Formats: sequence, structure tokens, C-alpha cells
Amino acid sequence: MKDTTQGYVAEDGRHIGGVMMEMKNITLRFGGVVAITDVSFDIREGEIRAIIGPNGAGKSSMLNVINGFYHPQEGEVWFRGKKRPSMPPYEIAEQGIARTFQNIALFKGMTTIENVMTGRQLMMKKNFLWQLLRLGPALDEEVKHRRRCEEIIDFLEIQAIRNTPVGSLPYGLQKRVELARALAMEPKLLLLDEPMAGMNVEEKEDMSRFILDVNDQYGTTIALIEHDMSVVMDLADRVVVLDYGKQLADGTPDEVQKNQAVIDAYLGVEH
Amino acid sequence: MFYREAGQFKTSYKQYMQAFPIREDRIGIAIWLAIALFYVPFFGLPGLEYTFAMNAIMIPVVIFTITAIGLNILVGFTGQISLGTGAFMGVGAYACYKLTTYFPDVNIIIIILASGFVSAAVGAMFGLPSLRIKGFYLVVATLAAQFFLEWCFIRVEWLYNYNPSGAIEVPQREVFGLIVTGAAAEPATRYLMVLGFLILLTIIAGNLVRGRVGRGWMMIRDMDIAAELIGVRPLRTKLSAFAVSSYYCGVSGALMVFVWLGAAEVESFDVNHSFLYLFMVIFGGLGSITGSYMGAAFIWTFPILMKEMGKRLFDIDPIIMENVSLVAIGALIVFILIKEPHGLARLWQLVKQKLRIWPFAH
Amino acid sequence: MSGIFYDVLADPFLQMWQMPDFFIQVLWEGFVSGILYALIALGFVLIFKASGIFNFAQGIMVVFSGLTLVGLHALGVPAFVALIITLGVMYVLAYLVERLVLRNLVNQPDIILFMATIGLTNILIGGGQWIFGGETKSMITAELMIPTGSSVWEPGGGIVIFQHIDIAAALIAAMLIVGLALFFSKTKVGRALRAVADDHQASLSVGISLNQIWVITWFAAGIVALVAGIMWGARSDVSFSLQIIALKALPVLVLGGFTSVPGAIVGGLIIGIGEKLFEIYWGPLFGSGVEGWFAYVIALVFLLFRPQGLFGEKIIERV
Amino acid sequence: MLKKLITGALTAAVAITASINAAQAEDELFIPMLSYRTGPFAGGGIPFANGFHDYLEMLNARDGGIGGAKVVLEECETAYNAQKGVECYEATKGKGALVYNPLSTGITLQLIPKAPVDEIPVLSMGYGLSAAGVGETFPWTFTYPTSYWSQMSSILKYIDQNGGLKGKKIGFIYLDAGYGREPIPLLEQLAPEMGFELAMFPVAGKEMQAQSAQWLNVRKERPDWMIMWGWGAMNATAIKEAAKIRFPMDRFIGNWWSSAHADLVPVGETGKGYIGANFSGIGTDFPAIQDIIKYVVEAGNSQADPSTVGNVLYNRGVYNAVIVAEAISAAQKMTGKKSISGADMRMGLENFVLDQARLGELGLAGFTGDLKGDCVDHEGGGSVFFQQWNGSDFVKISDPIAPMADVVKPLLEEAAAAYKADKPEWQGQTCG
Repeated sequence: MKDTTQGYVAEDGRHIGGVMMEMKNITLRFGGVVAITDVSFDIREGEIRAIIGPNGAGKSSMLNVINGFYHPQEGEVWFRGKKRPSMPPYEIAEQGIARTFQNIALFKGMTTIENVMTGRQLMMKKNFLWQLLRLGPALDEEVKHRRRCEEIIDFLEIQAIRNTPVGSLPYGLQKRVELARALAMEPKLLLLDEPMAGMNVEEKEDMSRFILDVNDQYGTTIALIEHDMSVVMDLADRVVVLDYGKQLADGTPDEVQKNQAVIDAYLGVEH
Repeated sequence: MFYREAGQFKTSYKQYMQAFPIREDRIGIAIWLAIALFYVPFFGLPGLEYTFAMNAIMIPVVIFTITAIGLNILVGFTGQISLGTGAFMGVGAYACYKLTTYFPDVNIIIIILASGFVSAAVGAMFGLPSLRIKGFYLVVATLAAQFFLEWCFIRVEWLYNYNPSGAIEVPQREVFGLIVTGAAAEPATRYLMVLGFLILLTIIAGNLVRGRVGRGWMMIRDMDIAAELIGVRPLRTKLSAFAVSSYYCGVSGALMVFVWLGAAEVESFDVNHSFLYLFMVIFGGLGSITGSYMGAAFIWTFPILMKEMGKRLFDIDPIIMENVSLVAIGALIVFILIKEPHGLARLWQLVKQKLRIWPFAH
Repeated sequence: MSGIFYDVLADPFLQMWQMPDFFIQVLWEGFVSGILYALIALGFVLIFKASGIFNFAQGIMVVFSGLTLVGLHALGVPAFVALIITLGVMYVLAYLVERLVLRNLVNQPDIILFMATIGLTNILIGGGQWIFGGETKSMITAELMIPTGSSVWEPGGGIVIFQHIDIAAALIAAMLIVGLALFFSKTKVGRALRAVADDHQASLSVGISLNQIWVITWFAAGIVALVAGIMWGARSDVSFSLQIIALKALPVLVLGGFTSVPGAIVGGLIIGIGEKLFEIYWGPLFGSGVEGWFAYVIALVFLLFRPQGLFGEKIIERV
Repeated sequence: MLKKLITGALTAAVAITASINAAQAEDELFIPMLSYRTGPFAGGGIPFANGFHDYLEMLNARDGGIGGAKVVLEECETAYNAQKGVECYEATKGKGALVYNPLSTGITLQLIPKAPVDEIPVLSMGYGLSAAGVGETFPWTFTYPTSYWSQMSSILKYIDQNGGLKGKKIGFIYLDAGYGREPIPLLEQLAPEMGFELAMFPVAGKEMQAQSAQWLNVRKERPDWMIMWGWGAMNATAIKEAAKIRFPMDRFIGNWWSSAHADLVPVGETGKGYIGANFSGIGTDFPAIQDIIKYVVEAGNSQADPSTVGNVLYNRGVYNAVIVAEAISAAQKMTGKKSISGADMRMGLENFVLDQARLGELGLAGFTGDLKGDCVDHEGGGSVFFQQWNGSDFVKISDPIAPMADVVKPLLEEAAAAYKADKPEWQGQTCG
């Protein structure tokens, strides 16, 4: 495993920066059940990082630790060179971490454009008084963000469903709207929880393309959980493997694929 | 045929984001507004005796529409059930009474607007538990507010100026030389005053729900955990919903007593009234301002209509009709929840959608 | 300041000590009203457990069943026959609710179902008044052979009065609870009911449809309502204002948890006894008459510290 | 479906119009009847409404109306709800309403300010605002035959006459609302003057059927007498609870809204000895009541259960109707018109005389004490007597006991002045 502390050059030639987020010896318990045991890894600026593992490996719990929804009993989370204290999820969102959800968590009562606009909430600062007048600065702000959201909608090719209530959209499109919403937050770090679960091959290809484009065009750092090994191996720069809450391996896709423990625990089971 | 958006191109997002992007809708609203402003105050409702139309139908409907919009902000837009509406209206009414006793020379419109803030503060206070309590548990919290406030309205004699009858009796107040409260006020004056409040508060509610604040409410309603992870502060958002909602209820409560009833005891703010207002919101449509108009108008006029229909057409005893309309409203609530959980507003939308493509089937 | 501390922290306990017979009487009265609250709460729990529906109409079902019983008797139907017919009416009600309401609202959000039960409340109020009239009715206590006398116990010169009707209420409530417990644990239908609470699929494997389960639970809640109606009606009278008192079951549920039968009972007793003690010993500080909101405020405060109730499981939120 | 509904609604709207705008026929006396046969207090509202209705219908059937003009009654259901009260008022006032009997304190309070504007008098008989007894301040509102404060003073007098008041402890259990709280200022003023001790037991409106806490407190306080200001289901529950703590029933006095058959029949033997204040005769042994039975009840024109005719609240409804009828006929005599207006009605209400002689003519000899319409005194100088429950019926046990006018009058005037203080438009009002 090569030393990558100061950044490295990815296989496709992209330059990956220094450490953005570091998980140090994370242990997470629910009552008596241990979900994660002593897991440590880091995420670099501009990287596409994957967390994989069989069902119940603690992947989603890990993601929830990263975005502060769960607070680990032991271990530290370092973000951008500082130890992150335990803070409510909305403050973590303010730090520039956005995510999508395994079981889509869109706002069902709202349309696509409204859902995407929710990603801009944090950036809208005009106070209540302007809001209730909806004039001047408040309206300008609304228009400005609306424009940005329309760009994201164009980028993800979902213009046609702009004004459709999201509850009535097919699954694949809902996933895409959710990605749009996360992108609207202009995150530094984007967490994707099984972005391709339940999709057909074509949809998976589309989604992979979007993920690469996002990383490429906006330079967004991406951490994703995925079940589909082939997808992960194509997309990710580095992979961390969990099993039963424990860390089995961490490295490039090639390294991980050759790791005997991983083959035994995960690949061996799958194939 | 006449209801088309084809050919109406939007050249800016501002246009796109209008409350009523379709021209025919705007014309429709203008016609309604013209009727409400220029026809009703002078002629009442067609076919009804003027003061009956004004005092028993139009004025209360306008006031309850404000209540319904307020409650809808909480229940329909933010997803927090409240059974404390009656009491929050009471807070507005008692606050208005106290303020106008202390400042008899201040314009009553300003007093009413100010008393809404008292109600908003009380509402936000009782909204505090909503951070930890969700769903049906919150129902209990709002019932606690309802019953505790009812007790205060009786026990804190200061609230009704130690009046031995335990009621607040509205003093006469004038605005620009016109009597607006008390029995001597003309129905038209009173109607136009409450209508003015309604228009103002509708515009504000419309602005709020279409902007950042409203989106925050709906995010909490649709999926509170996701909302929080996106950066919505749950406490601030829920409290703002409680406060804004209670503000509307408070203003409508003050208007109800000052402009409509003229005097009120605690009975006018009891829990049964809270149910009535909830019915207006359910029936009109959760999360719809247009629906609040429809719901308030329907729930208020329906029993009156039933009573008169029964009496005039079939010679049925009004007592029976009273019970029949209770049953009918209950049944209609269940019916509309089964057929269209989003109420009359959604039905109206469907009709419009049909119109949009009429005369073609699809 | 010391005066307030004395009034709040010392004087009430001193009073309890000085008049022990009266204190016992207060506890007993609290116990009996607690039992009645628990009975109403039990109806809520049954329905909530089986279908996740928060049945706001439980309170009016208490009134409605009581009115039906009294109304039938007024028509000349013998008391026990009237009781059986009333049970039949409650079954028909359960069947109609399932058939016309629940079946059509499957998979709707909880809040919609809750609102539907508020609609149902309106139907029962209007219907009840229409059929039976709005007057207060007296319960046919003697005809149902419920004892009405009282016994006196004189501990150390004091006096404690036990109404036989209250003793009967406590016994009947206990029997009902034991009966329900046996029903749930010993019968096939009962076990299916418990299964459905955990997993809607599971009930199908027992060979009972979800629809039947709903009818049965609503009927069971109807029986509980009838018993509560009889007991409350015998203590005061049957009138529509009982419906608002029945709302007291809500704070009871908050304390006990929405899905726990023992919780409903313990919660009922806590509210019943706590409310009486507070009213008698601390109420005068507020000018008395605090029973209207005390239970709700206690529930509210309790919720802030333990949102899942006494017996509920801790809620772990997932995304 | 929708079409049908809309057509139906339109038809109804047209029908409403037609009826409201219908020109009032000659020689009719239109009297709106705001009653409540539904809602939490229906138990009291029903017999009262029946009595009121049946007496006036009897006059129509027997005498062809009053002074040759037929009485037209329109009943409007308020459910004891102030908001519905407004609706009923507005629906009927345009039809030439002569007088409103709101039958609810809440609705009375709303109508009091409207009365001078619309020139329709309000007769709140034995309820409403006590202060309205001051005719000079409230020229359009009448509280015949007497007010709550006067009643309370009579009750205290009764206690004084039956064992003395000095040094006694008086418990006051009341519905915790405007109605129940109204006599408190009087009690607080009289307690030191008459040398009795006072203990208060409020009962919240929605808790009125759960009074065990209040009665535990009664047991703790050990009052010598209990006085009750209750209504609806509160009354029977209170009597049962009193029996439970073995409070002596003949030391328990209910006001005139707390001692009706509706309250005591459910209690039966348990309530034996319970005393109540009343101002209208009990039973059917009056020629006028017999006429009601003959012309209305037996003719099938009454909603009343025949067994309830002659009950306390039924007869009180009759008495209310008698005052209305007497005022109408006084107004007819003064104006010389058959069909009168609201303003004429007020004149009638200020000038009728209902003494024993007149009561005899009406077939109601001994039904009640003397009552005289007056411009200044809108209480009319009536008084209450006391009745006792014998286990199955009420028995009159006292002659009318006049109120302590010297104590009550200043209180009434003070309250009236307070009411008027913030109403500039009321300053110039006066009676006559």
C-alpha cells in the first residue's frame, strides 16, 4: 500500500489532494449491539472513495457517523484538519457534507424543482421579514438560487419532470432527483448510500456517468457505499472493506480485490 | 377551451415563480376579488337577506379562513397536528382586549395585529415540546395547551378586567371615523375590515410557503430526518411554524370577538371549536391555502344550508337537521379522506386539469 | 419565600399525616377514577396495537354504548337483554367501521386515519343525539345488579367510606383485564392479534385476515367502552359531556405508552391518584379546580424526558 | 352527483331567501325561540323550550293568539354555542322579532350591545348579566323576575331563617365559568357583614361529571351548608357525590338552575331532602297548565313528553312565555295596535303588571310572586321561594323570600357603571 498522505495521482491521471476527513478508531454501539468496531480510514480531497461490504457490515452506520447522524462511542472524526466535536446533523450539513439515502428520502409532497431547491436552504440568508414580503432581496435571492437549481436539473437531465411531484416518479428518477438535491447543496463532500441499488444496467450506467461527471466538473469529493462490486471497482479510487463492523482492508480496487481476507469474507461469499 | 397555458411563455424565473402562473387563474382571482370587494359589501349574497348574509355567513367565513390558513400552516405545511387552535384564538382575543384597555387611543387595527404576536409567543412556547415529541404524542401536548389556557381564561380575572360576568365585552372603536367594533358598526365596514386582514394575511402566507421558510416547513413535514441532514434546524423551523400559525389564529380570534361576536366567554374558545377548525383544514385540503378558503366556507355554511334546506324543503325539525349535519360532516370527512386526502383543493385542481385539456380526453 | 416552600413542600404532607383517614379516602377516590381512566385507555391501546390507529372516537364510544344500553332499557327491554343487544350494536359498529372506513384507508398515513376517527366521533355524537336525544340519562345500575350501598371503615377514630359501586368497578375492570390477557395468550384469535401487532404478514399465516382482526379489535374496544360507560354512568350519569372526560385517557396513554396494556393500567392509576392528590393538597395554591389540565401538563412534562412512555421501547431513528 | 348537489344547494338558497324576505303578514307576533335541544346542556334546554313553546301555542289555540294577533314562533337551535347564537339572531331578527330570550348567558352577552342598535329587547329570565337589572343603563335588557345576586341574597336569608348564618361555614360549589362565578363578589362582600365563613369549590365545565375531588375537599372543609350554582350534568353528579360523603341533603341548596326534575329524577331517593330555589310554580294544578295539556299536548302539537309537563323547567319556560305574552298585551293596549314592534315590546316589558289578581285571571293563581314591569328596575321585584325534593317530586317549603335589595342594588349599579364605562355609545342611554 503506497503512502498517500500528501496526495497521489489516481489511475486515470487525476490529482488527488490531501486528507479531507479522517475516521480514527471508530466504534459504534446500539445498546448491547456493536455495529462498528475500531474502524479507521481517511478520505482525500477530490477522491471517489468507496465503502463496501456484505449486508449488515456496518456500511450505512459508517455513513451515518460521517454525516453526524450517529455519534460513535469511541474514536474521533477529523474533518479538514480539526477534530469534529459531536454536533447536530444540520451543523454538519453547514460544513459542506451532503448525502443521498439508501431508501430514498425525498420530500414526497413537493415537486422535483422544489426538492432541488431544498438543497439551497442553507445558502438562503434573507430574513423572515423579507421572506414574507417576497420582494427585493428575498425575490432576487430566490431567483438566483432557482437559476442554479435549473442548471443542476439540466446537468442531470431531468428537465422533463421539473414540475412533477416526486412521489409519482419512477424509482430511478427519484434517485436522480435525490442526487440533484445533494448537488444543489454544493457540498465539499458528497455521501452516496447505495446510489445504484435497484437499478437496471442502463440506469446504473447513467448514474455512474453522473457520479464521475460530478467529481470531474465540480471537483466534489465523493464517498459511496455500494453493493455492486463491478461498479465500485470501476468508479472508486480507493476502497475500504467492512465485514461485521470490522475493517478488512483498505486500498485501491486492485489491492482490495487481491486481499485474501476480502476474498474469503466477501467475494468468496458473493461469487 | 378558454383555460390554456399554451402560448403563455415565461421569459424569466420571476414570472415562472408567480403565485398564479396561468393568466386565466389571475383573471379568475381578480373577478373573485372584485366581487368580494365591490359587490358583497353592498348587496350581500344573492338571494339572502343582507344582514344575515353578512353577519351570519360572510364575516365568520372570512375570519375562519384566517384561522384555517393559520392551522394549515401548522398541520398541512409542517405536519404537526394541533388541537389547541381554539385556545390560541382565545389568546389573541384576550390579548386584544387587554391591549385596547391599556391603549384605548391606539388604532384597533394595530392592536389586533399586535395581539397576534402575543398568541404567536404563547404558541411557540407550547410548540417547544414538538422538538422531542412527534405525531400523536404532540396531540396530547396541544391538548395540554388547550385545557391549560381555557383554565387561565377563567381563572386569571385580570384577563377580563375582573368583570363579574367573566366575559370580555368589546368596546366601541373607530378607524378613520368609521365605527368598526361593537354593535353599532355597519356590517359592510366590519366585513371589509376582516376582508382586508384576510387579503393581507393570505399574501403573506402565500409568500412564506413559496419561499425558504415554507420549504423548511414542508421538509420537516415530509421527512424530518432528511430535512435535518440537509441543514434544516428542526427547532427553529417547527417553532416558526407554531409561531406563524398561532399568529394567524390569534389575529382571527381577536377579529372573531371584536368584529363579529362582540362579547365572548371561554366557551367560544373550547376544544370543540378546535375540532371545527381542524375539519376546515382537512376538508379544504392539507397544505393548500386555496383549500383553507374552501374548507372554511364549506364547514361553516354547510350546517346552515342543511338546516334551512331541511326546514324549507322538507319541513324537518331543525334539531334533527342539527344532528344530521353533525353526522353528515363526520361522514364527509371520512369520505373525503378516502377519496381524496388532499381535500377540496385537490379536487379543484383536478377540475382545472381537465379544463386545461378540454374538450380532449387526454 | 419560606412561605411558598412551606406551602408546597411541607404543609400538604403535614395534612396527610394529620388526617390519615382522609388521606386514605383520597387515595381510594384516585384509585377508582384511575381505574376508569385505565379502562378507556385500554380501548385505545387495543386498537393502536392491532392497527396502529389512534382512535379518537374511543371516548364517544363510551358514551354511545352507555346510551344504547340505557335507551334500549327505556324502550322496555329487560336490562340483561339490553346488555346483549348493546354488545351486538358494538359489533355492528366495529364491522361498519372496518368495512366503510378502515378498509378504504389501508396504507394511508397515520395522520389521515387519525383524522378519520375524528370524523367518526362527529358521526357518533350526531347519531347518538339523534337517536337517544341530548338529555342526561341515568344508568340502570340496579337493574344490572350493580351494588349501590357503601361500607364504612373506621381506622383509629377516622372514617373511610367505600362505595360498593366503586369496589364493583375495580373488580369488573380487573376481571376485564384478566379476561383480555387470557384472550390474547390462550386463544388462536388472540395470538393472531398479537402477531399482527408485530407483523401484518404474520397474521395471514394463522389463517385470519387482517380485516377480521380489525373487526375483532374494534369490537373488543367496544366492549371495553361499554364497561367503562356502565361504570362511569353508574357513578355519575350518561351524558355527552363524558366524552371530554374520556380525553383524559390520552395523558394516560402518554405515560403508559400507546401499545402497552399494563402501561395503560399503571398510567391510569398514576394519573387518577396523582390528580386527586394534587387537587386536594396542592390545588388550593392555584385556587383549586386544576384537574382539567393537571393530567395533560404532567404528561407533557413526562414526554419531554421520556418520549416513549413508561413501558414503550426506546425509539431508534434510522435513515 | 356534483350537479345534483349544486342544484340542491341553489334550491335551498332560493328557499332561504324566499322565506326570509317573505313579507310579514298582518297581525302576527313573531317571536324567535333560541333554544338548545342538543349539546352538553340539552337536558335543561329541552323542557324549558317545551314550556315556552307550549304556552304560546296554547294561547294561539285557545284565544287565537294575543289581543287578536297570532303568535308565530320560530325555533332556532343554538346548541348552547355562542357562535350559533349569532347565526340564529341574524336569521330571525329581520322577520320582525319582538323579543329575544337567548337561554344562554354567552348569547345574552352578545345580544346586549345589539339590542339598542336593532331596537329589539332582550329578556334573559333568570340568567345573563346581573347588572342588566339596572334599567337606566340597560334600557333594552330585562332580567325579570330577579337576578343571580338577588337570588343568592335570598338563599342566604333562607339559611339565616333556618338556623342562623352567623358563625357558620358556607360552601359554594359552582360551575367554573362566568355563570358560576358571578355571585362570588356578593358572597365575599356579605361574608364579613353577616359573619359567615366561605369555602369555594369550583367545578370545571368539562370535569362536571368527575367531582370526587371537590367533594373530598368539602369533606375536609366541613361546611355547615352547601350552595350550588350548577347546570346540566353537573347537578346530578354533585348530589350523588354529596350523598357519598354523607353530606346532609337538607343543608344543600341549589339555585334555580340546579334544582329541576332533570337533575333530581336520576338521583331519586338519594337526593331526598335536597333544597332548591325556584320562582315558578311546580306541577300541573293550574288551569293554564291544564289548558296547555288540553290544547297543545293532547293535540299532538308539543314536543314534550307528557310526563314532563309541570316539571320545574317546563313551568319556568311557561313563566317566561307568560311574561312575554303579558308584555305584548300591555304593549298592544298602550299603542292600540295589534301588531307591535320591538320598541313597542320594550314599552310593554316596562309596563306590564303581573300581580296575584292578574295571575288568577291567567289561570296561574299562586304560580309565582308578584312581578311588575318597570323602566328603572329591570329585575321587576320578583323573588324566589324554596322547594324540597321528597325522593320523587319537589314540594314547595317556603313563601317567596325577597332579596336584600339594599345590598344587591349598589352592587348592580356598580357593575352597570363598569359595563358602561368603556362604551361611549352607552353613555347617553337611559330608560323611558
